[in-house]
Amino acid sequence: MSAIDMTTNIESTMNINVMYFASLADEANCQQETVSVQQDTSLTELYEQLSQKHRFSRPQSELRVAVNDYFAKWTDQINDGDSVVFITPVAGG
Amino acid sequence: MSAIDMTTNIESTMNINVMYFASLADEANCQQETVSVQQDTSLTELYEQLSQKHRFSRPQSELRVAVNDYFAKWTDQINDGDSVVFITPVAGG
Amino acid sequence: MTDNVHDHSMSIKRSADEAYLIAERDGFALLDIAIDEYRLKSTLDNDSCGAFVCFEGRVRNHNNAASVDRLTYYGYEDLAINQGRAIIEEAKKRFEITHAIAIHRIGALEIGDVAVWVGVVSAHRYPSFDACRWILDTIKADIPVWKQEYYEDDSSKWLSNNG
Amino acid sequence: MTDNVHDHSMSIKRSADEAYLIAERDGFALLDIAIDEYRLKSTLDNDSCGAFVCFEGRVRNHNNAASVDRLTYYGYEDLAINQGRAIIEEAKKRFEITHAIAIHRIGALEIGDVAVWVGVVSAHRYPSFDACRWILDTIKADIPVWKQEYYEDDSSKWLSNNG
Repeated sequence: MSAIDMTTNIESTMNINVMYFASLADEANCQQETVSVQQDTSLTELYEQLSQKHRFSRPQSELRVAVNDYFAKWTDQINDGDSVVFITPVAGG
Repeated sequence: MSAIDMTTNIESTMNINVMYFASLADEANCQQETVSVQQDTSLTELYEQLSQKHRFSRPQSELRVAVNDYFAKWTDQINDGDSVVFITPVAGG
Repeated sequence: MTDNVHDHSMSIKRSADEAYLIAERDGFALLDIAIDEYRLKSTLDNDSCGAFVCFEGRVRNHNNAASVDRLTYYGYEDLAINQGRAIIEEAKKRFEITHAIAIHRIGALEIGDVAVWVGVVSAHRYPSFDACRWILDTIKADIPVWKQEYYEDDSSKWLSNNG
Repeated sequence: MTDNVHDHSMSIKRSADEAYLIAERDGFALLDIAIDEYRLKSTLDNDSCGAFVCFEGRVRNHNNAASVDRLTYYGYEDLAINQGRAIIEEAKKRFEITHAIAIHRIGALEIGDVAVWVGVVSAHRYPSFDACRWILDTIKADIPVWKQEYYEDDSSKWLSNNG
């Protein structure tokens, strides 16, 4: 069972708001979505699941991740209600 | 006889226009003067003579020299009608 | 690919005045209209500062061999502001500077438009040069802004600062 | 010491318009009124340039421990223009830049006034930073401009950039 699917046990899941930018927004074909994942899902697992769903072309190794509008480590825990953004290589300046 | 004095033999002298800036203008108490010196007077000799006349406090070693509005070497020759400026340490910027 | 998946990153949520206030207070903001350098510069006036250095990054008419028509910058505003604040704080620790401000523009830009502006003031000159360069490099490395170039044949591509 | 021994070095022989034209053509001039940065900057606009770096040297309210009231810059205009032209030419050889312009102001300046302005444009960012700094350092080392600081007690002294 994919962790993205809604489960019947509400206690064991958390809702994560995922925003997409740049090529990930193109590939996901949306700006944001709220996904329900199992408690203790890691950021790495979250990206893997969403990558399968949207067929993202970039491996996680090329990305950074932000949680609640701050850069985070891939090993940081996420919690119900958190906002997560996967950051493709930036191109400012 | 000082080379700055007018000599009777007009063939053997040259007129040099000397402009003064910054502390040298204070010490010379003028902006410029035309001095008549012997042919083949070097820039070093010219500064030495003017330094005696005006009691300049800076030794030649602290100065640069410009001839006809370009920096010159102390060993460069000067000619009748040349304009010479002794350049104290600059302080722009 | 539809345009609207990028709408949220082509404009800022705040007003331009709010963005300038944030830039003045925290040192960094995104803006979605032309950058007013004189407004930014005036916030850096300081009688104790003998040096002001600024950098403007402008849209070039070429990139590598290709002829660029226009480009669009996209930004993740809230992360950009948080990360920008951290960059300016770090710059003030690393360099003997009095103040620094930077703004990055997002949205559709034309050739010659200023995409990023960085200004630094300090008592002496070298810290302003060093800090301005470091802030710019760090913005390019860390601020979540993306860029798509459009070429004469109407093709476009996503660019990246690190290869 | 009378003021008039410095009259010839407190103002330029040319008009301000001529000075700007010389700066635009040769890259350097002296000016005896407030520097119009926007005028200088506009002469550097170039669609092939992604980078613009500028430096402004402003009169500080202090130097070392002393409180500075105002200062006066004196210049040897014709040598300054010739030497400035050589500096800008050399900068264009040393760095991958498209153009550079610098102006040094002379005469009586107040705290906060811009004494020197250097602007550089290039395709990429580092050459503009490097060239701007090098031009400024070389102006400070080689351009015949002198400066007298006036302190609160009305005393003054001649300053030097190298000790």
